[in-house]
Amino acid sequence: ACGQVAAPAGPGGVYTTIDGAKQIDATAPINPFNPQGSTFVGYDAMSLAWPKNSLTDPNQFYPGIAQSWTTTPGQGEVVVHLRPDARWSDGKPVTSQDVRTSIGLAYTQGGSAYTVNAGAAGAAADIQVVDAKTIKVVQGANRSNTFLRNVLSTVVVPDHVYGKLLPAGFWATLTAARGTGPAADRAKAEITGLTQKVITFAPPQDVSAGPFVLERINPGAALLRRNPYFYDAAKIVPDKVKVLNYTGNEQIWNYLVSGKLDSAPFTAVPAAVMGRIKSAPGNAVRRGYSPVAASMAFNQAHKPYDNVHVRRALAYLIDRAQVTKIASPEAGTPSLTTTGIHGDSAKAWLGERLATLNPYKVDPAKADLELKAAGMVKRGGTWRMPDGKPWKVELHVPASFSDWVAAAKSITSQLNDHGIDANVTTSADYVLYLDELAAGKFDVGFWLMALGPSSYNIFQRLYGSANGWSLLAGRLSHSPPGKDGNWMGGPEKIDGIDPGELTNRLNLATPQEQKNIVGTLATVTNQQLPVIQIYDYVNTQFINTSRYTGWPPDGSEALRLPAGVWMQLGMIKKR
Amino acid sequence: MSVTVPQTELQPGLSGTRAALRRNFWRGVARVLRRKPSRMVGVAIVALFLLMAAFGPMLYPAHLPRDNNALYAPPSLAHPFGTDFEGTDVLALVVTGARYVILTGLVTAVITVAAGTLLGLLAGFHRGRWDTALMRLTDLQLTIPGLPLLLVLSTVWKFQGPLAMGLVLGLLGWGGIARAVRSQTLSLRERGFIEAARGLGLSTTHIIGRELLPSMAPYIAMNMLIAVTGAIYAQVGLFFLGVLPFDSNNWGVMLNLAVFGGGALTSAAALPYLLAPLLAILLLTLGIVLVVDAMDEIFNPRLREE
Amino acid sequence: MTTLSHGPSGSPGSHSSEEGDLVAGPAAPPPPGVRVRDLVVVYKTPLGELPALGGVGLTVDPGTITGIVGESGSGKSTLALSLLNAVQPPGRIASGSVEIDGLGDVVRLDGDPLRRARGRHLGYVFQAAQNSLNPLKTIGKQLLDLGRSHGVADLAALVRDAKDLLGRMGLDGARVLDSHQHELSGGMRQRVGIMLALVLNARLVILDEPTTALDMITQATILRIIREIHKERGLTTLMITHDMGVAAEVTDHLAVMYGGQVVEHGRTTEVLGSPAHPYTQGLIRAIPRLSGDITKASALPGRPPTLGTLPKQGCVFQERCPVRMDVCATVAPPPVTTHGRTVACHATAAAPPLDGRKEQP
Amino acid sequence: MTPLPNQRAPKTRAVARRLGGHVVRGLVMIWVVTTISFVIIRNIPGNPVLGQYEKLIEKGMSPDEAQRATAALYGFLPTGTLWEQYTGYLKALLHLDLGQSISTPGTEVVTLLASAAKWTVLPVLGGTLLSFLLGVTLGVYAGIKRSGKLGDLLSISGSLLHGVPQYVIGLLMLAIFTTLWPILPPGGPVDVEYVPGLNAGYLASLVQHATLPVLTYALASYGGWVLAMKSSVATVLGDDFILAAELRGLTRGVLFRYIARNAILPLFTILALSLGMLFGGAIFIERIFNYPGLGLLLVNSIGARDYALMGGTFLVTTVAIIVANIAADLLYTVIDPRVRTGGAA
Amino acid sequence: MITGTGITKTYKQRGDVLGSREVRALRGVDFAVPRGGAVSFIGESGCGKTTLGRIIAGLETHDSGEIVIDGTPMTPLSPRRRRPYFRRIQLIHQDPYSALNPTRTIHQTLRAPLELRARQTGRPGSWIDQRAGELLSLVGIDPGYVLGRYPHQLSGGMRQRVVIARALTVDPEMLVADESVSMIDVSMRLSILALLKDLRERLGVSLLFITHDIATARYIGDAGELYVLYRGQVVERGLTESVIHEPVHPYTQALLSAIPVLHGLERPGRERVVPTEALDERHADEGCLFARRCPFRTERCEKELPVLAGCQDSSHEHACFHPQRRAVIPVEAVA
Ligand SMILES: Nc1ncnc2c1ncn2[C@@H]1O[C@H](COP(=O)(O)OP(=O)(O)OP(=O)(O)O)[C@@H](O)[C@H]1O
Ligand SMILES: Nc1ncnc2c1ncn2[C@@H]1O[C@H](COP(=O)(O)OP(=O)(O)OP(=O)(O)O)[C@@H](O)[C@H]1O
Ligand SMILES: [Mg+2]
Ligand SMILES: [Mg+2]
Repeated sequence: ACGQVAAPAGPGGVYTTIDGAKQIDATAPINPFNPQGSTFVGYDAMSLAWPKNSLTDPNQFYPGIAQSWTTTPGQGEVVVHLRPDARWSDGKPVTSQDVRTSIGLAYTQGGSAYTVNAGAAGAAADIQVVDAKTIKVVQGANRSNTFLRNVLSTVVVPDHVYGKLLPAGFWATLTAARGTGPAADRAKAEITGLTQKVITFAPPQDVSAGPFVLERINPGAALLRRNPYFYDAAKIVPDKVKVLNYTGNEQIWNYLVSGKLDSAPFTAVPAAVMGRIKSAPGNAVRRGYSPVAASMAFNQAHKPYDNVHVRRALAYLIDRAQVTKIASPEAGTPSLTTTGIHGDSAKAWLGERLATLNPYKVDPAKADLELKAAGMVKRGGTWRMPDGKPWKVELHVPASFSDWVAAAKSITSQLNDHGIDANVTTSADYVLYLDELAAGKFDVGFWLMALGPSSYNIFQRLYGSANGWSLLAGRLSHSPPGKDGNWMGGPEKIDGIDPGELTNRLNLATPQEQKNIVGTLATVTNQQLPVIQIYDYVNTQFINTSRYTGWPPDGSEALRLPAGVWMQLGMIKKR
Repeated sequence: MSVTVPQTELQPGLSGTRAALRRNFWRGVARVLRRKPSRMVGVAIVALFLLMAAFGPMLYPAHLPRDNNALYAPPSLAHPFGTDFEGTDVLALVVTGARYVILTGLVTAVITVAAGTLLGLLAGFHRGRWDTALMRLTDLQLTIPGLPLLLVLSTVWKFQGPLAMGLVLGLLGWGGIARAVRSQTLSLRERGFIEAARGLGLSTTHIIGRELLPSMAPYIAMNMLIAVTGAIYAQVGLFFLGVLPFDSNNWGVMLNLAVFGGGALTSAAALPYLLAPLLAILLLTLGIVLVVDAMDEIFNPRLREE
Repeated sequence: MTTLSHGPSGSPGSHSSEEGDLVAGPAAPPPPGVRVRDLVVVYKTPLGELPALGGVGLTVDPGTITGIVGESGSGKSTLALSLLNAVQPPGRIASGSVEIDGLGDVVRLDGDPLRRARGRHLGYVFQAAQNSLNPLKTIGKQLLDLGRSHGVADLAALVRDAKDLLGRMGLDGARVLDSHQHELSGGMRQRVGIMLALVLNARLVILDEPTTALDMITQATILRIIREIHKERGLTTLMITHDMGVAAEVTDHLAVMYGGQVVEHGRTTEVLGSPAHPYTQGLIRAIPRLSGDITKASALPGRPPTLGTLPKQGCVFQERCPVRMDVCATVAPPPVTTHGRTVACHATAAAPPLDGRKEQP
Repeated sequence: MTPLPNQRAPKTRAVARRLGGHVVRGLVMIWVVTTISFVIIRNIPGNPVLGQYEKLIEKGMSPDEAQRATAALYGFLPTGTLWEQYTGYLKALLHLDLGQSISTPGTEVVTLLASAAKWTVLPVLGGTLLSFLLGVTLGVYAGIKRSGKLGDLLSISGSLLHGVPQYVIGLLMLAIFTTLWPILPPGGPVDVEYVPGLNAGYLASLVQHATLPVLTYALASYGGWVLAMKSSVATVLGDDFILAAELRGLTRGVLFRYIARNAILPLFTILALSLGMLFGGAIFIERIFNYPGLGLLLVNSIGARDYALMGGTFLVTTVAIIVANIAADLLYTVIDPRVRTGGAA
Repeated sequence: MITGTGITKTYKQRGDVLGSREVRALRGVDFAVPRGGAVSFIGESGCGKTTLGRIIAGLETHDSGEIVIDGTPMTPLSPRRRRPYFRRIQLIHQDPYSALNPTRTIHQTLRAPLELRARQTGRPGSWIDQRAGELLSLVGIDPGYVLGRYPHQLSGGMRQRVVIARALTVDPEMLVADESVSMIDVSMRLSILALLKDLRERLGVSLLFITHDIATARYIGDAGELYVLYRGQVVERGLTESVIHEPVHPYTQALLSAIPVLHGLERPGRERVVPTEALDERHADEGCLFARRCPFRTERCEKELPVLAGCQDSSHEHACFHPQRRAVIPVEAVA
């Protein structure tokens, strides 16, 4: 746009975007195993396949390096067929050996499918190269229904670059590590000992199987050029991709307002800024499902939040529509209920049952009743604790999340209107916030939840380690409030059911079973309100149609994927 | 031979009562201010902010009213600086937010000046080993980069409220004053009147409190004002960066919410929300600049008269 | 610093120049005379504009050394600066004229002509200890700055002249030119100041308290140098001091200032030997002396005037005067010149004149 | 009393001795600051791994992927008791080894610092020199025309700009030049499309991106220079040698040089000091303009609880200040002849 | 009342780029000031007059030698115990402006030591203001006029009187006047000198008068002793009139020769002595300290250090190998 020198690019042009998941660090190695690594998912970092943003099924994928895959029922074996024409940017073909090496490297990093803990749910037991383009991964005895997802998410790196990182006897060591006894422990140690070596490995240049390959990087941006060997090169339109760095959302807003970005990932945007973005030529918004919700979580070990009536009373007092309007008008919808599930997928999971759940519509009268039921007393227009001591709702949020700050302000204002003394306290940063939250320092704080599509992930946020349930060596245990990060401090059993137990079962359950469990947990959650779900996020992305067309439509399952994947799927066309 | 008393030196004089002195001082101050109208303006501005800090929150209900239908309303008669994200009057936010900011500034200034002056006086007056030790400490304080340290500290230490905030800012800021006061003390020490006081056997407290300090008063007062502004800016800046936890409204929080929450730099809607605290800071700066200009004359009896 | 080969200095005027090399050649113009007429200089103060010089009249004969003595605040420096039309703000010359031979009325000069007159025609020497030299530059560089500012074509010759002058004053010229100000002692700096005032052949030299900050022995040396250089170069010299002794040691003529007025002016020996103005008399009586009856010394009563305390009308000295008359409070005494001696005092005028004749200035 | 050229030889020795003293004191100071910062930094609450995990979740990554991406970080957390960590840190420091970054695992802190320092130096030097030149020039005017309208205007505006915090100026600049009148890029160091090196495109882009940070620096520090220069000029104007020079009939040009040179002398010391200070004080500007210098590095390292990086950034800032102090001191002995040869008279 | 023997003081100048440099300010000075007596120190700039004065007033410590006040040696006493002795000796500073605190009125300035005094002697509070008035009257100024004023509102002479009054608040037995009139206007100088003289006569305080102006020393201490200091050494000492009229040390003679002659009233002395070189601190410490500048030096002078001793043809002591009386001071001109 203004003041910029004309882009020195060919007919395909430069595609400018932002990688929301990382801050660009020009000194980081070009290595996808490095959390800061200078590789960009979907552009020069490829996985076997790309997850669809399904409402309920985590195992739906678009093909990536894997052209297709088959799985036995119960996901005991996954057979992956690689693209016959997949090649690295140096011209070498992508083979099963590359995948095997990548899996080997993944073992050094740990992870759900590739863990040396033989007993862990969903761990792979064997990796077999069937032929140059076919590879089979066998799941261990302790099955998980996310195994396929984990296998297909494998990031593939070239064996001829990374292979040397795996010592000669690596696979034998891996086998040994699956056993028990001192020899196995030694083998385990040997594998985890490789972790750092793999992370810090810095190849001299990018070798990519994706549509692009890294050309240059500086602290402000990374420049990728088209990979001529990419299997679907014909689908890839831009000659170059520029990934801009950012340190705050307001920078993305600025880029968007100046019409510079061809697409941008989800970004919280104030209404007024949205107006300006939309008014920039070519800018458009794509909205889709985003499996995240913001909630207000209670520490039930603190009085009076141990009392469900108090929590319900608060739920009756908060006008979620108003909060959403103030905090996240463009990227949020007020939560209908507190099912623990994002509104969109809740419909899919619960169907009719959703309507039967109490929506906690704003109702001060009911709130008063609930408060009275909890023994709270109202004096001089202000609610107090049952013993007459003052009651102050201290709502904690991290200062860096501006929408949460605004939401919390709005909530406290509403509570103040109803005679409940409330105010917002921020924490300096998110890391600190999490630390203090986990240490049980807060009564009430904001919490991210409803992380779909895996039903386990959804409820793990409510009935996982934050609420005392943890999986140790495949066995579920519960710690009392205040111990081992249990800051929610809810009861272990509610009306005879153990929500942690049920949540854990979601991992292994068949789809039908899952549906039942989800139903139970949603109901319990909505009644017990360990959190009050405030708004469900809407995946609001931005595109600019003045240089390219063919964007995924609203609600597309591809929306949460990087633009590099859209290109692979043949979506982005030259205008 | 008798002492000759020159007749002309005998003039009807005034009696040296304290009240008269004080009256003279204030009359002198008034005269200094009147000499340049800009100084009056400065005093008026500073007084306005002090009043705002003292009584501002009393002008409004404890919980500021909001208008759900006027989020980020543009400036109007009812809302001269518009409204914020919740529909609260921005002017009210500026007025009620002044207390936190100015209180911090004052606390910081008091600590900075008290610590700096005390240590500087001690070092300059006792020289020798005391001096060396204190000056090393001062060097250290001046060497440690302040803002970075504050950033780090803000995560370790919860600055709960303006007092704690002021304490920390004060502890990070006394070095400059200490060094300057020391060198002033060293030079004043050599002045005849300090030496005379020692020769007369006057106590150290008297010498420091009555002879040294008043001579440094303009300097200290000036530093105090500068420390106030410095603290206000540092604090507002930290809130703006979002590294300070907050639990109530103040200018820095407004800046932060306007820029990072409201997109004031990207769209004009939240601009008044951003500009109001910025204007408050500018105005306060102007006021203090103008007052500092008069400070030297106020404290110097020679410049005060006529 | 090397010795000056002279023995004890003689009485004024008794010097003869052994080394005649620096004596102005036959082509050199005669030394200029100075005629100050009704000079009023005012300073702007919070009380309004106050006169530091209240209508000074002074005639300096060419080729003389004239001393101007007076207490602090009597307007000596102001008068000296007026001769160069260089009264510093907040002061200004309100009226009057300063006629200098060869330059005309300097009060009317400004801009480049004024700048050129300074340094070339008028040399000014500052008090010693106050630094009149740029601390960052060597003396030599400052000399070159001076030369360039006045368009001297032959800078080498200028340097040569400077070295000669310094040598004449007992200094190692080359070494001094190569030094910074802080490397020189007070006496040396003062000599450098004199050199810079003279090196462009200025013929009227004004020295403002040239020895105040120096110790006794150095002061004696500098005074002798002033005397000798004055003689050798054929200058008109004005020396300002508050020390009657210093003035007496070197000057031919002496003007006594009080409260912005010249109250007495005449030959030094005469003014000292038979002071006519009560102020001069008091001043001389207040000097403790090395010989004679010490108890004869007595203080002048009252305190020296400042701009604010000067009487608005009448004689400036009236408040301290032992022979005050009624007329003194209302009428300012006009200066009366008798036999080359000017006195401004009603009492003296009324008393039997020192000499029969009277003449108006 | 007499000039002493023979004293110039021992002078270099004396300067060397003085430098030696400074260096020793500086090293002790560095050790103290290192220790203090170590203690503080290691007491910062917050778990970098958990923080990273939740941040990825917030960005929309699935919990499994986030888990995978952060698990590796555990290997980079410091281990051992605080004392062991401390002695280890000091030992490594002696070898100029600042350790490995946690947030960018496997990258040496030194590498990160070097790459960030580059970007801090550019605007700091540019901005400071710009403001110094401008401020000093106008300061001479303000000093000479002290009692005039222009002088008043210059000093009041100087005081105001000096008083207003950097971020206010930065925010206003950003609002004006990238939003209201978008002629400059809103952030970043240089457009990545250009091959780094001495080519026109790269340099132009470099200048474009640096303009706003440099201007903000310049504006924010300009006032200070005006004020300092003004008061320095006022002092020099009071010195007799200026009047003496005027009375010797020196031209206005020479007089101006006399005034300016003498007045600027003390400012050089401040200049050296402020250059050192700016290494740590660039935070606001770098944050506002997304300029990847040391300040931004520090902010990011705190956010990521990257202990090693935080310690490193802190150290660099401190060393810069100490070096600047020494430089200022030595500079003074070099440029001021009065100090150079020792006040003999 | 106070005697000193072998007082030495060496300053180490630090902070110099050239490292430390020693200045031997005093090199073994003996002196005695009798009760009610008047003693003057004269000498060139930098010869150590001020240093000696400050040591005597207890404001500076000396390196070696002994000071005895009223028979009590000071060296064994702790600084605390010394203080009451030295309080009897008050210094009058050279610069009456810096000697008064510009931020305090004269009343405040006088009150502080008087309050202390009242507390020590158990006098009532009303005594303080009364005494302040008395003292001001004693030094010849109108208390009513002066009390409420700040120092800058007074003339130099008045300020110096206030300084003297302040010194008198503690009823000192001795005043040390260090160049006390050099910054005061010519016309007022004498009145201050007269005041000091008068105080000595009326109150019996001893006077130590430090000056470079010998004529004022003569005025103040016509019956007292005169010490001539040169580079930290007493080179000549004797009754004031005797030293002035019959100087034997060439340095004393040079000092006296340098005094300007009031032509018209006086004629210069016949045998005026002009030193051959200016004072240089770096001159060798070997032999007679004045040798380098002395027109009468011999080889012996450059090797041996003469000590202060009496001599047969003079009534006073001197430190010179070639003592000779010379007529150097100006003589009264016959009218
Ligand atoms: N800048 C100024 N502003 C106001 N008044 C001034 C200024 N300079 C001089 N005066 C006044 O003018 C009068 C004459 O001053 P001037 O300096 O000429 O006296 P002087 O005889 O040289 O005194 P001194 O012996 O102290 O140098 C004094 O009363 C002084 O207060
Ligand atoms: N505090 C000090 N530090 C270092 N040297 C000093 C100090 N005080 C005095 N001196 C040196 O000691 C010597 C004697 O100084 P002193 O002040 O006693 O001389 P003085 O006779 O009073 O001189 P003046 O006539 O200039 O006042 C001088 O060379 C001086 O430089
Ligand atoms: Mg003068
Ligand atoms: Mg002295």
